Amino acid sequence: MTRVRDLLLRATNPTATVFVLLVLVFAGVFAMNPGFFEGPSLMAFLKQAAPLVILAAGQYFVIVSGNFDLSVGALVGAQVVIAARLIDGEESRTLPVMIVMVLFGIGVGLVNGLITTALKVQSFITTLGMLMVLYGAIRLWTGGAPTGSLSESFRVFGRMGIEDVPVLGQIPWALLIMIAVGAGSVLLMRTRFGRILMAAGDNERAAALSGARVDTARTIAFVLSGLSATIAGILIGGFAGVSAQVGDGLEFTVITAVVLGGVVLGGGRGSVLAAMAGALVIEALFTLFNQMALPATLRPAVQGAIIIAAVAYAARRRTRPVPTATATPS
Amino acid sequence: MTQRLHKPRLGTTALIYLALAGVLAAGGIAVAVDGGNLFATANLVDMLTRTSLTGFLAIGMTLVILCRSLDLSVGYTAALSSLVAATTMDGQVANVPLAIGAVLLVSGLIGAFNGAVTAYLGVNPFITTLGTGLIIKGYLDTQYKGPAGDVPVMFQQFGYTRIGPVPVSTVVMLAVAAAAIWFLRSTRTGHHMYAVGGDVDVARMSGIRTGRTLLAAHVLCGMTAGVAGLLLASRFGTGSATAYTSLYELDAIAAVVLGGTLLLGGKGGVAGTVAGVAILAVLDTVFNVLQIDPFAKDVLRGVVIIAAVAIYARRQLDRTARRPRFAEGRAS
Amino acid sequence: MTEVLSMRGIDKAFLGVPVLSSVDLTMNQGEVHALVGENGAGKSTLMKILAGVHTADAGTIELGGRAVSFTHPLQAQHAGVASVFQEFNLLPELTVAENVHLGREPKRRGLIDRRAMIDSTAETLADLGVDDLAPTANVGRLSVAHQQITEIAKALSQGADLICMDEPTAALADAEVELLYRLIGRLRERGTAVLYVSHRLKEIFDLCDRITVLKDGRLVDSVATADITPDDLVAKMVGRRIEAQFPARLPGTETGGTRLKITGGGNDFVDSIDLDVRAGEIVGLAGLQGSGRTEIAEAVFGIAPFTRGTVEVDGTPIRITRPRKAIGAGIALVTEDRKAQGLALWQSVRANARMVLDANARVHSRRRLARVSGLLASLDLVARGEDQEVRFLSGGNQQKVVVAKWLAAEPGIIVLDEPTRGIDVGAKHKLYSVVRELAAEGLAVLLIASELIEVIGLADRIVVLHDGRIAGELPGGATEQQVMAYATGRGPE
Amino acid sequence: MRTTRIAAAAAAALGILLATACTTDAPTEEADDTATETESGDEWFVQADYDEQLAQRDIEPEGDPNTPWLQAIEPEWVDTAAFAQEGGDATVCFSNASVSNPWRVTGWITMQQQVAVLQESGQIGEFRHSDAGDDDDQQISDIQAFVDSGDCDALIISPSTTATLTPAVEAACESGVPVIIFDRGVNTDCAVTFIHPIGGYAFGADAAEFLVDELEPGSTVLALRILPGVDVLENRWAAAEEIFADSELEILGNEFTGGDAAEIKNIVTQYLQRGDVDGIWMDAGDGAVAAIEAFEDAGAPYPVMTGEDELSFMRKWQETGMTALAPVYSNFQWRTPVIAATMILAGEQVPAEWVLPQDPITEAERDQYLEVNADMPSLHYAKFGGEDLPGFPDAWQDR
Repeated sequence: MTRVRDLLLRATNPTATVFVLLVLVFAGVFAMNPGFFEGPSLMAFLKQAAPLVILAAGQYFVIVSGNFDLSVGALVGAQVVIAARLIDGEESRTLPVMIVMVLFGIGVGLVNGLITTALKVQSFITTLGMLMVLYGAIRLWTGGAPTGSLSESFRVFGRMGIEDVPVLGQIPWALLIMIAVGAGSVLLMRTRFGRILMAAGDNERAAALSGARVDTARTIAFVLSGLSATIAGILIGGFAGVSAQVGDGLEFTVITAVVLGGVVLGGGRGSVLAAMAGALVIEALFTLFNQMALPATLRPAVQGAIIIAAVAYAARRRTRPVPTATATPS
Repeated sequence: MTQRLHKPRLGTTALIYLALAGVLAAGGIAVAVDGGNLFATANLVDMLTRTSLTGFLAIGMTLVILCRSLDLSVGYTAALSSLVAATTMDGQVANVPLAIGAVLLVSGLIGAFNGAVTAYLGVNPFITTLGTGLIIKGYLDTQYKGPAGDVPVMFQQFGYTRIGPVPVSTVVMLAVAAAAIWFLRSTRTGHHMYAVGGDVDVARMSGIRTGRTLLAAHVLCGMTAGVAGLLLASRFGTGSATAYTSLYELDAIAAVVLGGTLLLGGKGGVAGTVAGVAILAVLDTVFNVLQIDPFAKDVLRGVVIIAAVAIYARRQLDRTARRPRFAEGRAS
Repeated sequence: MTEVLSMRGIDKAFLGVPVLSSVDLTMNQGEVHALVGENGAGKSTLMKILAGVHTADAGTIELGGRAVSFTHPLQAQHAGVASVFQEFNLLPELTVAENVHLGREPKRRGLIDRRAMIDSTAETLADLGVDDLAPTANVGRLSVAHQQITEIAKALSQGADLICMDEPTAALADAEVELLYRLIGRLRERGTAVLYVSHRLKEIFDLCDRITVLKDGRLVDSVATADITPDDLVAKMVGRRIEAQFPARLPGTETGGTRLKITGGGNDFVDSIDLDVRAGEIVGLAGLQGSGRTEIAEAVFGIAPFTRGTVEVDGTPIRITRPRKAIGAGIALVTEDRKAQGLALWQSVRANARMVLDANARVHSRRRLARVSGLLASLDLVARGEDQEVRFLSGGNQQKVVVAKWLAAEPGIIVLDEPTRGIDVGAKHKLYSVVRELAAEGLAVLLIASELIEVIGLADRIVVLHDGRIAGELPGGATEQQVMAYATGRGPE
Repeated sequence: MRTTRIAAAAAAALGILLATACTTDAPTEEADDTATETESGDEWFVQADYDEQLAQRDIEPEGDPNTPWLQAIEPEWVDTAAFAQEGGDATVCFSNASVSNPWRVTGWITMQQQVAVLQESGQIGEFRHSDAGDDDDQQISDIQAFVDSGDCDALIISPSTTATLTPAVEAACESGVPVIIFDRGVNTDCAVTFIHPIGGYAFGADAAEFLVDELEPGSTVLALRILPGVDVLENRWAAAEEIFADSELEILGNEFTGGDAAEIKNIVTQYLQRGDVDGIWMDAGDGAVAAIEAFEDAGAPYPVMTGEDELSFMRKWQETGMTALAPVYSNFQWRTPVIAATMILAGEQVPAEWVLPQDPITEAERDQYLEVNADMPSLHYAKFGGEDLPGFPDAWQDR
């Protein structure tokens, strides 16, 4: 009896929903085009999905601790433009510039985190402001359109891979980086830091009274988000080169992905693995649209409807809270 | 018993109008140093004109934010409304009332959808309205390949006519703002919005139908977005599907929080929002007059918004302290 | 006199634990009726059933002769029962008048009639004899007493014939209590019945016409105030056999050196606190609600630190300004409200039990982590597994998780604030033995409980607080009368 | 609810009431019916315009081929004596739609360099500009602000969207200031001159015809587009559709990419995974390199491709030796409006519709253009036409 209930509970649990959804979307893709699951095309899909998955991991840390990060799209764009301008095609500059990018990503995350925690500005506003600042500042710096170019070695991570692998063809570096980031994130959530982050998002007061440095943990979450945007920037820049529109609107896509993964806005609930799966669902959905030859203009509408439906489904058990007080005597 | 009623809320609102005066003064000086005059009629007209569009959107946004909700779909609603208006009017003056009715109906329904999904399905408003925005975008992109419809010259006056230096659209915006202030003060539904945003449990325990109140706020927010769409149509002379690319929703949210309304709901008001809108408009005009790089404007806006909210947050902190039994100095 | 309320044969059980059995309560118009009993006697539950917060399992409720049954507080309100709970149902950003009329604003031609709202609030306030509260004042800036008055005015404006007040004086200063007295007098004159839940004997005898005494969920007596003396009343409230309930001091428990010493401690809420707790000793902190018990715990733990005086831990003076510092100094605090302050409800048992270790590098160690499972087992935790989210646990098991999370850090000093609130009898007994074991292990235990019998049954020494100061100290096993004498400010008996 | 409705109704009523009584910035005459007719439909294809543009490609423009920004195709000269001014301190105002893409950034630099030359020579005094950030409403305000200030002796407008700016432009014309429109047009001919290259149909047709010529019948073509709803871009696709319809090419799909390289590479990769793609048609060159890389990464043979005269594409084209064409939406048109302004203020005749040449860059010309622009950044445009300006090349390099 309990076993049946357990199974039911697990299948309808928001975290599990995303994996069911993933299977469904992939089944749809398979039905349209069985060739999609051949090694090379699957690898290509994962290579292209990797940046969003990595961003989802970064965003997860911020959301699970009870905040938002709307600045990641602008940060990805900024990082690619910074890379192009500073490297300017010189191979020798690749590594130093990457270090600069990492520092910049950390810096942006730190500023987001400190403004949110120390100045008590809601993260929605902090990161919205940061979005505007980054968008404007990077264009001020480059005169409106990206200048310079990326070096070949910079592009290796997003574009190349281990070649001539049997069956799979190429194993993209991006996939390996995604797996590494994913594994790192899962492990990080199992560390003391991860548990504290989760507790802080769930019950800030209980965490603080247990001695947790809630503000520090939340700030680190923003830094991790900044780092994930940096990695995503390196991958996207590597994958496709520089263009003026890189990163536009990514923040909304990635928050959607994380929420689709069953992570609750407001914090304390959801797993990082599911958040990353949410990103895969989104990418797979785009692929499915493409396979179905759904008119390009109609896709946002279908995407919007699916998101609302998925979140409403996940939220259905949380609605209608019993208006009475606690069920325990006092 | 004849004390002024909103005296308690005057504090923050006064601060914002003070800030507006400060921005005007600083802008005036900067422009004067540059050899211009910020308060020349042309510049005043420009400032006032810039308030109307964001103004309409921000008024509705204030209502939903007061209820601790959010609407990220207003830009899309406005774009759709501009098309509904222009295609319904189709160049005929006789169709204007019908078009206004159609716009308010469509935009109200969009708001009702947002409100219902948020209030009754328990979906976070961020997700609801983001999704609604995408749905409208999909419809617009599929249905309209560009500007469509034709707004009769008579209705274009809404966007272009002025009374003295004051554009009609600004007058209407201020009238809607006044109506919203009155609505929040004098109708039960409006008044209950503060309660729903302040503490939904207290509101429920006081017999307020919280779901309906939230729904009403979203409907009104949709309708002000509809009015913004009417203004767009009157200024464009046609309906524009791509108007959503300007991210008006973020401007509106920025104006609302700049105006002192708490993003977490329950505190603030439309008077502050109008000042927030005005501050953004003054900044725009000053930047234009000073020929400052458009990208510098984005940077400064971001900084201004964060700084303003940080200041409000600081003021908010003092309020939460418990009352002391042994105040320092009084005790032995 | 007209009978306004008649409750008969009320039964209520939570999770199978009976809290009320066959309780009767009748009230007349204009009567101020005291509902007394120790914590856990069931008075709050009875009151919440009346207010529609809980629904009775059995029994009947009649209001003004009509049978009613509430499933929601709003139904009770409509039927004329209003409640003033300890946590206020007010919106701080609104004015007094707006709060009083929230949800029922007077209308004129479909619009809110602010004039009428203010006037009727002013009228209600004047009727209550309150002349220093403007209807247009912002509630967030009012004193606690004025907020309470606002609540009462709200109740009256709802047309309540019966107002329940739960410990209304708990958060009030003396002068403010006076005001409440006058207010209740006015209510009586108006014919409004008041159900008054309080621990303070003085108030009960000052204010109330009748007293209903509950003990262990059963009705003990219902008498006119004139027919009973304070001592008799206390005798009716107490009288459980202590030895049967509480485990004896464990053999080998030795009282060692002073681990916690507070000298002249004070802040905004408490003053002149001199207190020391030695290793192996259980010190009870008794006092009425609002007397400063929790505030001392919070000061020791660095939540609202002492601003005066000194604190020494194991002989070393230390300034504890944050919980982290307290934890680093080996202090643990089991907070009063475990849901708001103790647990991350959506996290697993394991995550919660590890929380203190995870959060503090200074107490974190592999050895301690390895002990967590054993600790949970030794507390007889009943859960489906350590992966179960704590929100699914019963109150008692939740509390065990909270205790485990603190014991995992192996503290030298543990402060327990209302550790048995809202938990079942089995879990209570387990916690009592745990407290004894902790003392035997050499911990200094500071125990706060509003259930006097717990303090008396467990503590080696009892420090009684009154109005933020120490009123007296009693040895363990003192009588409840002795404790109450200090706690109510009457001095030693 | 009722409140807002009443307010809006009142607004409309107020508008009607005040329409005659008050000052107004809007044109008071009836809107030009024929103009609205052509644009208010949902379809972007207008046969007459299409035919005209295709024909214009073969007409020899008047003027010196070395200064293409001064050439004009079949100009109808109009007299501007009414706007003639003494002295050289005229204030020229420019309402820019935005500098939100590299094409506009390049053109804006060129315009500023041209302005510097004219200021140096004393033909222009002050030059003011405003940037609307792609917001139509913002640009209407910008135009109104220029008109209201009364300081502008000439007003140059680069509209953000065609139809939506019509009323504002008409109002500007009525204020008496000579108005110069360039790039995208508006639905009114009240401007003194409207400067533009041949147009979107020609661009799209150049590209489509190239694909039809170079590909075997039955080949597959993928169309990559930036955004829906932008007229100049929609015209490009409308012309291409027209030509593809008469060909035996198979169109696999047309996808919106937002000009984002990553999106482009994604989409192309997906199409390649499903089957061969023999040709790529693009409505603008942004991200063209990413599309080519998708073929490289998938190990597929290079497609026959049309991009734009953006250098990154042209360099990749040269490097790979693929079969390609760079259609041009002449970037040098950014020089023309300021020159036109000085001509108008000097009372010289200008073409009413100043159609600039728009010749695609073929493989034969490619290397020559790349050589000239060797030091330019990759998001620069080959036909930017600023080589003779004094700021060359630094101004375009360090922007």
